[in-house]
Amino acid sequence: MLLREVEYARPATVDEAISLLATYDGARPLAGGQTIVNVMKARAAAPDVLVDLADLDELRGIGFSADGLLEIGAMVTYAQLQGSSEVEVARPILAEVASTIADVQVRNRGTIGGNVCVSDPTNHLPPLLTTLGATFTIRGESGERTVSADEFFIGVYMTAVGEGELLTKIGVPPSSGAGDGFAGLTIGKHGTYIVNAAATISGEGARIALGCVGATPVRATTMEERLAGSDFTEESIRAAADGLGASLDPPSDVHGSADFRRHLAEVSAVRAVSQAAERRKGA
Amino acid sequence: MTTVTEQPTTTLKRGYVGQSIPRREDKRLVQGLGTFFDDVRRHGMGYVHFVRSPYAHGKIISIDVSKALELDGVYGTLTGDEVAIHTDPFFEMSVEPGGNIKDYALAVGRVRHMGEPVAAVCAATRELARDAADLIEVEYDSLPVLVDAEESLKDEVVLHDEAGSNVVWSGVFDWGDVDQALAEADHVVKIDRLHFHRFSSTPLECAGALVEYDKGTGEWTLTCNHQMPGIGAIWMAPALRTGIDKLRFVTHDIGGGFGNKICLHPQYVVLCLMARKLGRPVQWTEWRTDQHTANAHGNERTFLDVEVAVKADGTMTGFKVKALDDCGAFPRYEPLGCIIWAQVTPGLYGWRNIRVDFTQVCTNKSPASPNRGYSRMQHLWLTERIIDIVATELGLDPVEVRKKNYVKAEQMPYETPNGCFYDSGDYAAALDIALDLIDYGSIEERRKEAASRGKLLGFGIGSTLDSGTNNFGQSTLLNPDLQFSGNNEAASVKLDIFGEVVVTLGTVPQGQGHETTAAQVVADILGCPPEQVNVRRGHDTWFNSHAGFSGTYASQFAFTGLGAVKGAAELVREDMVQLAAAVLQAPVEAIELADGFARIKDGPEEAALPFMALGAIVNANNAFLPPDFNPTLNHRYVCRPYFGMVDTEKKTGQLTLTYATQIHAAVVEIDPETGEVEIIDYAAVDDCGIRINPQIVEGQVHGATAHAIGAALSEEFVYDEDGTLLTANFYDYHVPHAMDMPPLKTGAMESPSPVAPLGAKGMGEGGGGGIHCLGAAIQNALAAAGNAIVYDSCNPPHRVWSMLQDPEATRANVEVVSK
Amino acid sequence: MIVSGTKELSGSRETVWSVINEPSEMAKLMPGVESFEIIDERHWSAKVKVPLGLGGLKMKMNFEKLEERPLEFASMRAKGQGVGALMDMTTAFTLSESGEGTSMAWEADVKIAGPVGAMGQRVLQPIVNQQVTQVLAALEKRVAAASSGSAE
Amino acid sequence: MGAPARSRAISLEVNGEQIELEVAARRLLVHVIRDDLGLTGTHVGCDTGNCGACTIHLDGEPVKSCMMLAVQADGAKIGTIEGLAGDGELTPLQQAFNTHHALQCGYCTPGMLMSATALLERNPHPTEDEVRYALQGNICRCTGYVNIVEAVVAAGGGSA
Repeated sequence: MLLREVEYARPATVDEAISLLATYDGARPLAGGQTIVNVMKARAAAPDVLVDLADLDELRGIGFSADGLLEIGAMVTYAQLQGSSEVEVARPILAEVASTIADVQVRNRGTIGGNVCVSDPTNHLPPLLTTLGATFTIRGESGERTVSADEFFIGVYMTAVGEGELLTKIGVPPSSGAGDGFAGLTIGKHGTYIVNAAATISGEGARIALGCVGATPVRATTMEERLAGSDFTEESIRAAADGLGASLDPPSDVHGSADFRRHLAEVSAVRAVSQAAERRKGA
Repeated sequence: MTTVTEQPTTTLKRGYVGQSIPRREDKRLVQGLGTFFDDVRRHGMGYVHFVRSPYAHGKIISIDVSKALELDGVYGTLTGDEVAIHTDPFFEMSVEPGGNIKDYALAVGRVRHMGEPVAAVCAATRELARDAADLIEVEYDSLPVLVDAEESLKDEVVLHDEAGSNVVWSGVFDWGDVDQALAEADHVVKIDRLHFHRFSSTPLECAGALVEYDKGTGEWTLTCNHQMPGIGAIWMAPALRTGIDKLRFVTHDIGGGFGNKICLHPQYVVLCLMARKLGRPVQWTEWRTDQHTANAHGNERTFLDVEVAVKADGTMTGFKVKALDDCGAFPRYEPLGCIIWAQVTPGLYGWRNIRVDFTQVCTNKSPASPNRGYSRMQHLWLTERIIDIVATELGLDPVEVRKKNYVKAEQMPYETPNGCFYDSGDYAAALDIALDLIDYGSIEERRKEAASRGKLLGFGIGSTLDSGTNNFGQSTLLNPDLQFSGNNEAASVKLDIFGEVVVTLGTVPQGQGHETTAAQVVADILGCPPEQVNVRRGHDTWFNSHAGFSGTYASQFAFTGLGAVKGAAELVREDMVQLAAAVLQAPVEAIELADGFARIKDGPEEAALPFMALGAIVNANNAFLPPDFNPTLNHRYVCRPYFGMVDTEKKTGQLTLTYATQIHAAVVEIDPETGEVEIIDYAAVDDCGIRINPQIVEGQVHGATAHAIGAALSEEFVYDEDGTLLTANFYDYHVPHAMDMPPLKTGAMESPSPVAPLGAKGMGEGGGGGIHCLGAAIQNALAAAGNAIVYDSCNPPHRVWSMLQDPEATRANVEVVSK
Repeated sequence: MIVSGTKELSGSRETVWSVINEPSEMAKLMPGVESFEIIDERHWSAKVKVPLGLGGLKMKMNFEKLEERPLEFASMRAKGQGVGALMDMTTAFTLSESGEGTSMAWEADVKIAGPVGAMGQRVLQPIVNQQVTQVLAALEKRVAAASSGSAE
Repeated sequence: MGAPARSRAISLEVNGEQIELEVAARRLLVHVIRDDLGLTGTHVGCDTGNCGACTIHLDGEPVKSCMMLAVQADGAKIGTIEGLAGDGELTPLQQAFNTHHALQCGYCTPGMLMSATALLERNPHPTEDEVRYALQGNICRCTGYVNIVEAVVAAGGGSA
């Protein structure tokens, strides 16, 4: 509950923030703080300098790029995602999933950027953004680069955002007739996930990613291949998921053994794909 | 031949009693104006932080506090070595071997559970205290860890060398003739193993205290949240080598207790030593992770080799069982849990032949402590599991088998095989109310409909008793040398100079609404509106009326707490009547107290004295009263319920006084793919005799039900093999929130207690109804998918899923031998 | 928790042995080592900050060499203590010739205790795997460099 | 550009009153509210941000004050439980908590009221499901939520 000493800075611009992150050893960005403050309370991991992004309005916008990509600033909160008309039009699954993250208070502070940068294997957004084909724009002193989800998520609490860099925005392709689904098992309603799965079905086929079964979202590529040209009946989806669990090496913990997680991965994938297929039909 | 003890009772005129008067505590609490211990500040006070063991079991090689002391703003430290010099080990209640255990306020030489306090440091701010704690270097040598009670029993590793064994207490309770019952049974149902898991009520406010030491008088004042200061002082004073009145416990508002705030004496002793050593007030606030890892877990209990005697018609005549209780690293309040369950030996059932071979052991886990439904809940879970397993195995209807075996209304008062008296109740009628509430008639139809959606629907009943008011004499069934028997509680009532009625309680409420219900009782007795009665908040052992075991625990406020209030109010009433008679020059019989006046019944309007006049006469204007007439309007009353002595040979006696009934019924749906259990219908029926304030009673029912639902579906303290608690916070130890809790339907009956002063029975603890009925409902749902037997009291998705995967593994636990 | 694996290294057994058996060399391979001190032949200690995205996890580590059979087998025990966490790890390496290079079989038994251990249990295994991957990648580089260095 | 520092002068508007103070960067907002400002109605019930006893309004929205550093609140408007009832006149919601017996020990109550007040501002007539959704971040260990939900629905004019 009581934090170690830490230094705090509150830059007014993104460039200042990057400069601070690059200058000070052990500096970390502070977004909504709904994970990092908790971790600091336990004195588990401890940044030496916090660079608060609160004043960077540039990171708080939701809009569209010239080519129609939904662009979400890293400091956009879950509550903003829930209430955004742009998200509603372009990719409603984002609002739907955001509305189940933790609780009202956390959704008022927690940000999309924080969620992905923490890269906790139980977080909601990493697998979802993986299936949505999201892109991540990272800015550093030497410029800006944009990476895919596969490149972005490196490990537990590790992402492509290096020292002295900042995630500035996330790009999400609009639905364009695709159907999206999300399913899994949580500890209590809207609690931490034990296993989750995200699925997107479009003209290009199915994209499926699993959460909580590895350090980073795991793509169910075999299942995706089997679903190519599928009619997405329940039987065909179940058949495609067969063996998915066995291909995984999930962790065991107090909420479920590795075996239970393997099983849940199949169940969640089937449910997410079914939901996505249903929605695509309805779209 | 024992007879039911008749308590002296007078008929209470029911006016305010029986009404759902909104609580008077609320006005301050809804404005954030309550005073909890952490809200209190003192000039110059220091904050205490504990250094805690990361090991579950280890030798302490060295403790180096020097770096902590060098830090600016650090006032001082305390280690186990100093504690061992300045205090004596806490009093142990057990006979040997458990009685030989040496339990100090800080670990001395050895740590026995993760999170055990090893040293304490005091500093100018909370943050600094933790910084300093991080600088204290402790070197440990790890020792083999015991996290399994059955392993503990082998004594290959012994936690307490001075005891020489991990067994705290063991003994056999044998009532009736279970061997004969089994021999004469048509079916014997055998169950190898059932496990009642570890959890606790986790009150939202953690423990803590502000402790001040008066060097001149040697007195300590503890502004704290201890819920049973009586017992706290009994533990602490001898350990601190001081008199019991040198410890003044003060509580204001307490953020929930549920029994979990009874065993705070080790931490409080550290604070007392620290305050004395540093000569300044010291304050400690426990954090949630600390509460989970090192404060108060409910008793974990494994039931082995159960055998149940069943007649061809479904009548059960007895059972035997080996109970193995795991109390964690230190006994503290134990081994009382080895006997408290016996208050409800037969559960609600009429079986007369019961043998329980009870053993309690230590393990490298957090110490146990009383927890809502203390020790009875575990045993009631066993009886309910027996009923449902027998029903499943013999194809009996769970409703019919209960009605057949329940103690009948016409048998009340009913003497149990171990000499307790069930005072009143109609279990079958209460069950019918519960069944109505969940529309029992439609279960099969709903089951089909759920199946069409791929869900398994199940229905279950939990029938329990909440036994109210402890007879501490039952401790002598564990240790005949203990000088404990009976119980008592105190209260005082006075009429002040301006006509206000002032009440102080010996009890220590933590949300039970004592200020409100006590005012209702007093208002009825004195004939005034409850608003005229000021029940003082909180407790102060110096100024409140106080008795030996004062506190709020054991569902006893309705009996002893309100009994004391009633007694004191009646004494004041007598004074008032006599005074009014003298002043109004009327016979005593002609005086009535009503609407805040003492007046002559049917007399002229002016023949009335407002309470203010009575108060003023006695307190300020009494010279005219004759010398031999001295009404004080100021009385203390100690309510001592009569129990009689227990029989330590036969292990029988009246262990408690009132028995409130709870019948819970639930309908659940299981998602067979994930093991998730969803409660779709839930009813709780409570019969606690006269309800002083029905709304408060209903609130207690809701709360006890929520605790049981949490325990049944998610709350579990799980340790790994190294003794690390894996559910040390509210992420992994999931308590139900508003979306998890189903809407609850409640029903009530009133079977007045013939023994209690107000006909009201203690009822706050409930009996863990949700744990029993949800386990039964899960088993009922699983019947269609392999017929698994529910063997654990906690069934989160992973456990339900494994029962679905391998029902045979659970069925191998059960065997029926039919003749 | 036991993690194990086999790593093929493109260097001779002598080269690999010299790297893994030299504390100061090993220290360079471990992520987040802030300072390093050799106490005696069998004991050394290090201050590390396990780098995680949220900030470093600081630990003081004490190492003890348990057993060694040159060019073939080495085992050691590492005990680390940080705030609220305690790590106890026993590792063993077995080297064998594998064509031109060396095959290294390794096994580590890692125990993490304390409140942080409790909090982090679900991410512990992946984090340990991440650390191991980093150490092995660094080892591979180091052995390659040492081999090319010796060839010059 | 301000260099990183271990403490910072911040200004807050707390229950309508402007306050300036210097706080260490590491201090949690809840501790500053309780210990420095003496507003002890905001409680601490856990150390992991789960229980919601520390819920306050930050610029009108409910947030958990134990999941924020005080320095992060610089320039913000803060509302605490003490600010709900002006002059001791209970709000209809506070009154409903009393009428419906929505509290027992009262420890979670301030946080619960702050969450529910924010809900009623957004949605004056919530349904039972909406109330449960809005209160999911507030743990109560006494009431089973039954009467809390009932009280909030009733304060919105409905019946649960």
